[in-house]
Amino acid sequence: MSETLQNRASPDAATQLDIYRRMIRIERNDDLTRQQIRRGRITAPYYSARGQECIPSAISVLLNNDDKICTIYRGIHDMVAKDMPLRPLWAEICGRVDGTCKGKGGPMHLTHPETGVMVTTGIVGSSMPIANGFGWAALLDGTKQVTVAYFGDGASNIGAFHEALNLASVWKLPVIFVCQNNGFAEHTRYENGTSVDFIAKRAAGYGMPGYTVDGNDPLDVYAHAHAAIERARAGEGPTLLECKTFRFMGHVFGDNDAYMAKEEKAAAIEADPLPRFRQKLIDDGVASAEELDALTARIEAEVNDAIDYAMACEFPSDDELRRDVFAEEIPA
Amino acid sequence: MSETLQNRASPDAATQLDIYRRMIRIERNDDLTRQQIRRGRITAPYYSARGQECIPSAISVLLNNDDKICTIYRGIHDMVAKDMPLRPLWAEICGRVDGTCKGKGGPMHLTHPETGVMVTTGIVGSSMPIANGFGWAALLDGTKQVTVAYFGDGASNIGAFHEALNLASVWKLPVIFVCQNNGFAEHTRYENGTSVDFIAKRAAGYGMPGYTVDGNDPLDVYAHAHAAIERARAGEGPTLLECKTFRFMGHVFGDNDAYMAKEEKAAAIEADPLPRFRQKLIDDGVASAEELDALTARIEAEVNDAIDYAMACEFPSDDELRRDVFAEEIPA
Amino acid sequence: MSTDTLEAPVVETVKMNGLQAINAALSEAMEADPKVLVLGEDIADNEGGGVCGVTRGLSTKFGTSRVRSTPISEQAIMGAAIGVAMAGYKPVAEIMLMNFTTVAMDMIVNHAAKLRFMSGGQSQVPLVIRTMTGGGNQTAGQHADFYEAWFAHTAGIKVVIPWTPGDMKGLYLSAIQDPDPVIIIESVKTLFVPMDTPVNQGPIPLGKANVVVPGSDITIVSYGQMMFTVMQAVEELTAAGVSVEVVDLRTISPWDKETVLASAEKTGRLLVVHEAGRNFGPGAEIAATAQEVLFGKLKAPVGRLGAPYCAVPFAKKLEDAYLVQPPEIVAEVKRLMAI
Amino acid sequence: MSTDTLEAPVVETVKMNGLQAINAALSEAMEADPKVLVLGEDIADNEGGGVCGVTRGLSTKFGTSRVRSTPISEQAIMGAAIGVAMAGYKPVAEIMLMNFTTVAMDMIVNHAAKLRFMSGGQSQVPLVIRTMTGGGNQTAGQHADFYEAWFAHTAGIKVVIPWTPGDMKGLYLSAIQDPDPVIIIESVKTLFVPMDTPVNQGPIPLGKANVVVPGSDITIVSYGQMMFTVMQAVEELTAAGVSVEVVDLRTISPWDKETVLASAEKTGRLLVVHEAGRNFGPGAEIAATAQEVLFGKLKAPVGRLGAPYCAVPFAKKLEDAYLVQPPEIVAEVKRLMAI
Ligand SMILES: Cc1ncc(C[n+]2csc(CCOP(=O)(O)OP(=O)(O)O)c2C)c(N)n1
Ligand SMILES: Cc1ncc(C[n+]2csc(CCOP(=O)(O)OP(=O)(O)O)c2C)c(N)n1
Ligand SMILES: [Mg+2]
Ligand SMILES: [Mg+2]
Repeated sequence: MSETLQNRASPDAATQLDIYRRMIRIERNDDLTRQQIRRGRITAPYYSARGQECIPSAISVLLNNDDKICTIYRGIHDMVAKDMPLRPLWAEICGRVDGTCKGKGGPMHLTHPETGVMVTTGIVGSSMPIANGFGWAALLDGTKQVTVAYFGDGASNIGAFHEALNLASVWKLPVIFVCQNNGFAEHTRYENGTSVDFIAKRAAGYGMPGYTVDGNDPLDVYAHAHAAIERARAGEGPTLLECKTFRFMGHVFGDNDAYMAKEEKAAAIEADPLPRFRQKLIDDGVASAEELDALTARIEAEVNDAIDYAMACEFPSDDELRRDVFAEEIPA
Repeated sequence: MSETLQNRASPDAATQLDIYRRMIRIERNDDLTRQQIRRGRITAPYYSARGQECIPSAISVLLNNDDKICTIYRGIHDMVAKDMPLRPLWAEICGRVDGTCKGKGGPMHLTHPETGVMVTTGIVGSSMPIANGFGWAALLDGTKQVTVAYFGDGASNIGAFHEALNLASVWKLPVIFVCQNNGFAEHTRYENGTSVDFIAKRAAGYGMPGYTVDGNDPLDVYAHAHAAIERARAGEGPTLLECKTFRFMGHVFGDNDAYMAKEEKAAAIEADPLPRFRQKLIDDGVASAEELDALTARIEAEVNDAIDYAMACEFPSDDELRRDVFAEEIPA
Repeated sequence: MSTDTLEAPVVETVKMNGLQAINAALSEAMEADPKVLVLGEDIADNEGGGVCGVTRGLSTKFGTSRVRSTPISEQAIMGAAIGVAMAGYKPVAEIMLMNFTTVAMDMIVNHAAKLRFMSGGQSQVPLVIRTMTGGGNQTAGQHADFYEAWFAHTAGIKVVIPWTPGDMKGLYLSAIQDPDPVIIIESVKTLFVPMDTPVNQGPIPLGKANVVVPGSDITIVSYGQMMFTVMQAVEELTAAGVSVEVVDLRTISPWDKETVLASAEKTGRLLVVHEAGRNFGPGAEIAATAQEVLFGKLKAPVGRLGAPYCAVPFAKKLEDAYLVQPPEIVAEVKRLMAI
Repeated sequence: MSTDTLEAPVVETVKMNGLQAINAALSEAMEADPKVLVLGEDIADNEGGGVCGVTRGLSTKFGTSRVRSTPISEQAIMGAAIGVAMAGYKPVAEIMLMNFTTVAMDMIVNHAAKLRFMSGGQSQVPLVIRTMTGGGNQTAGQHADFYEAWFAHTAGIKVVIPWTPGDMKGLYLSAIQDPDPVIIIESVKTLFVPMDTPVNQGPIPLGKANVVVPGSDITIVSYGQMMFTVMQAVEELTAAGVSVEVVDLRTISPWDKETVLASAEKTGRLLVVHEAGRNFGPGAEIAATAQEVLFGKLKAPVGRLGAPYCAVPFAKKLEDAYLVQPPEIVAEVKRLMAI
């Protein structure tokens, strides 16, 4: 488990509710995305993060709007947790000109600087070196902004991870490296690709703190993210957080999971963090079942509105191929 | 310092003498190389390893002829320690057709499979991923062959290092990763590029043993190399050895060392491992001063013979540009 | 469509797609030669036998020491493949998609392609790099590029882009036994489209183009999945009375100058069509060579069609506009023929 | 040689080499714009101010937070440069030698060049990549390649290869203020050869070629250190009574079609000479474009001279044979002119 965190911050009731709100927003958005794909209304590769909601939700409540994230193809949950508006998000997934990327990037390259969603990459590991650049900018600007680099367990075995963590540590950059360890890299089990039992242990090789976190426990993620973000804002440098979780829907939509043991998956789904956290909020009197149901309904309405909006948007004109290649439009 | 080695093997008198022989062979070859460059008889970038003789010498006495090494631009000492014949080596440095690479590769790409010198790369870090391939071949062939991948301290910060060590560990490859930590990467001090105090600590991130070794002490290098090679031959997998040393002649021939403190360099040269080891051999009665002088004379004669041989060789014909691109010669 | 050159006798065929063809090639090669190895991400059966199933069954049949799944470490994959090849094996190393070759370019370009030359012939790297790419599935900017021009410009590595399943099998059989590095770029479309394939397709020599359709008015040179588009255009052109000779290049480097130039000289017109970008693309080399060798012998300038100067877009509508379509080919042919 | 286009008035010049010119450009740019940053291996003064001293003095003058030495981590260098550029800075990131761009190709190609397009214009990457290369110093197979063709084929990044110190300064000043990624490839020779350079050389627009010598019999297009070789050949040709028009391309992508084609149309003959490999090289695009636009207007096929298909060899004798030499250019010109 590498290091154990000393003084653990814990979220107050309002913050816990905010974490839950983000988790539900992710879950509803994911569920309805898969529904739209099944209905053939969206045609695009989709990498569901169902099961991983806790991680970006408990982190995002600690981030300001101008804090930044760099994420990956499996990153829509990270964006939704960062409160990226759903209408332009959906318009993009639907390849419409009103999409955040005018339909040019699609789900794997969603970008929305206004909410701090700076880069979404389809290349394993590449969110990390770029996140360092935003960290450097924060130092130059003298702000207390932090940047979160999200990546997977498999990505911890590629060169970009190593170079990025080393540079971030030498330069004391305000970057938090968040590994969402769901136990699989496409179809490869963690231990068949990774030489260390806990990715967090690698932090020691970069002289930075590293923690293995229960990625399905919002309070554990919150406590560790709080420490990492404080450290970054204080100018003390980066932290590596390994958040252990599970992806319920396999690697990509349509994945038949042949490579994983049925029981393993069943057990994970059995331990679904969402209903568990919901029950905790009710038990602790943070919110009533009715209030939470109302919240869910509101969010579902928001997602459906975004879908309807997106489906009604125009497709981009072919001239878009000549735009945004360079600042100056390429002549026809 | 990361781990400390438990049972340390120590070389017998004959082996100590053999280590010394290789060190002197490296030192004489290096000295005469720089002399030839000063005299304008060789024109090529030259990366002297003066000061690093101990490392490959104490390792090579533990290697069989068919064990392999993959090294770097600063690697002639590794080859000389592996007993690569000097005539083809010099012919290559002189760009002659009788050179080991027909004059096509030069000092940065010297290759000599008969003595196990498989690859010499000019790209920082690239000796490591390729070394894994030879390790895999040894497993497939069922031999007990090992491969040593030599690299520098600066190379421990590049992606190839990370990917290679992770794969070697997951596949339990018979590869020994030997970092010759001379404290500088070109003009950059260790601590300005490297985020961890001891590179050997990174081994823990790959689930392999890692040791920081006194690279200027033949007995310390021998003990650790012995353990690593035994482990590899026993099929238990790779080891990372960080051998701390110093390069007396700067990065490349002509380097004015402006970036290092004069005292630092003076102190290192003061502690030159060669005379120290020579004195130890005499004190321990392993050999007399006369015997060691005679050895040095024999080696110097061997180097001079190689130089004369090389200078007398022909230059390659221009047709060589069409040869060895592919197995089949490219038509004129 | 038969994959044999015109002279060859018509042979018995079966319906097979690219996945099956490559799987058969790898299986036969491993069966016949114990030195043949396969490595890459998710390629063993425990990991599903490859993301598309190309390598399915191989690890079960030949063992996981010869068919190894790897971490997501393309530099380590290529490095291991290079080393094991230098040690006498014949590895087939998969880089899942062509855009991911960008993280392994040092190993491919500075090492695999150069070690034989830099070592004066002492080192041999009989390596096959498998990779896949191609537009049409809305995978957007980082998953569909054709970068064969980079590798064709790099001395020491051969570049193959098969179109039909039969060619895939035949070219793989040759590439695996080739003593030098070969990168085979698989077109996504071909992997899933069943086509008539010769029963027990044997090796097809590298560097030989295939005259798929004989014609007399104009020569169209293309390769990979773009051949599907070309064939559609040719149907329309034939109907319009234009006699098109279609040459499937198959090997991009070294390319079959003899066949291409002979055809262009015969028809007097040449159009090169590829999915790769038009600017500084593979078509430029073919056009530059043709204008030199056939100076004064061509009735029209050599035409080139390729992707516009931008990244591969996501929206289906944009992706369709990005990819060369049959009408563009028809129009370009008519322009070159001044009809 | 003046670096101004012919129309421009003759200006006062000083002797300066490439190192001094680039250093002056970086210094002036950093002075004028606090957003300009420099990063790379060994570039700060504590590390000697760059392996060749190009960045000497900058960290002392502007501080190590704006002028940062980095670990040997090209992916991390490019990543940091891309991120900081997206955050509104104007980084000049050094990749010491062109062969080392191979370890950063993902960052350059999949990210720097594509982020603006993939984000629908939300992301901007005003980044300059500095790198150096070129044969002539026996650095052999992994330290001297010209791979500009790769980047010219990649949409979204501009490619500049200056020859004279004056052009280096002027093109750097423009590239640093350009809103998009630009890779500037410095020729080793130019860095050390003092040449007449306009006093206070200002920005020179990207994408504009320079007619260095006017002529009427044939046009030679070249760039970078190969221009030295071309100028030697031109002397000889002039002495032999051949009137050569010499065009220094300066920007490879986007390249100055107007100037090149106008010159070729005027002289009726075109020869492209570069140090990069001839096969699938930059010359192919120029030749392919010329044969199309000037079909029937050229007196001879477009000629191309470039490196042979092999790695850069070590032995001086072989390196000389590998690099295009003046006699080859003279012979090719005479061949094209049939004299
Ligand atoms: C450099 C590179 N290699 C391979 C791939 C193909 N690929 C896409 S996702 C993936 C698995 C990544 O696993 P992990 O990092 O654990 O993230 P997860 O998908 O589990 O969230 C792979 C191999 C890629 N996109 N980039
Ligand atoms: C990928 C790459 N980047 C940069 C260089 C330039 N370079 C050559 S040697 C060197 C320093 C390497 O330092 P280290 O690894 O400590 O080895 P040493 O030279 O000290 O033996 C650098 C940066 C290179 N050859 N390859
Ligand atoms: Mg995973
Ligand atoms: Mg060093």
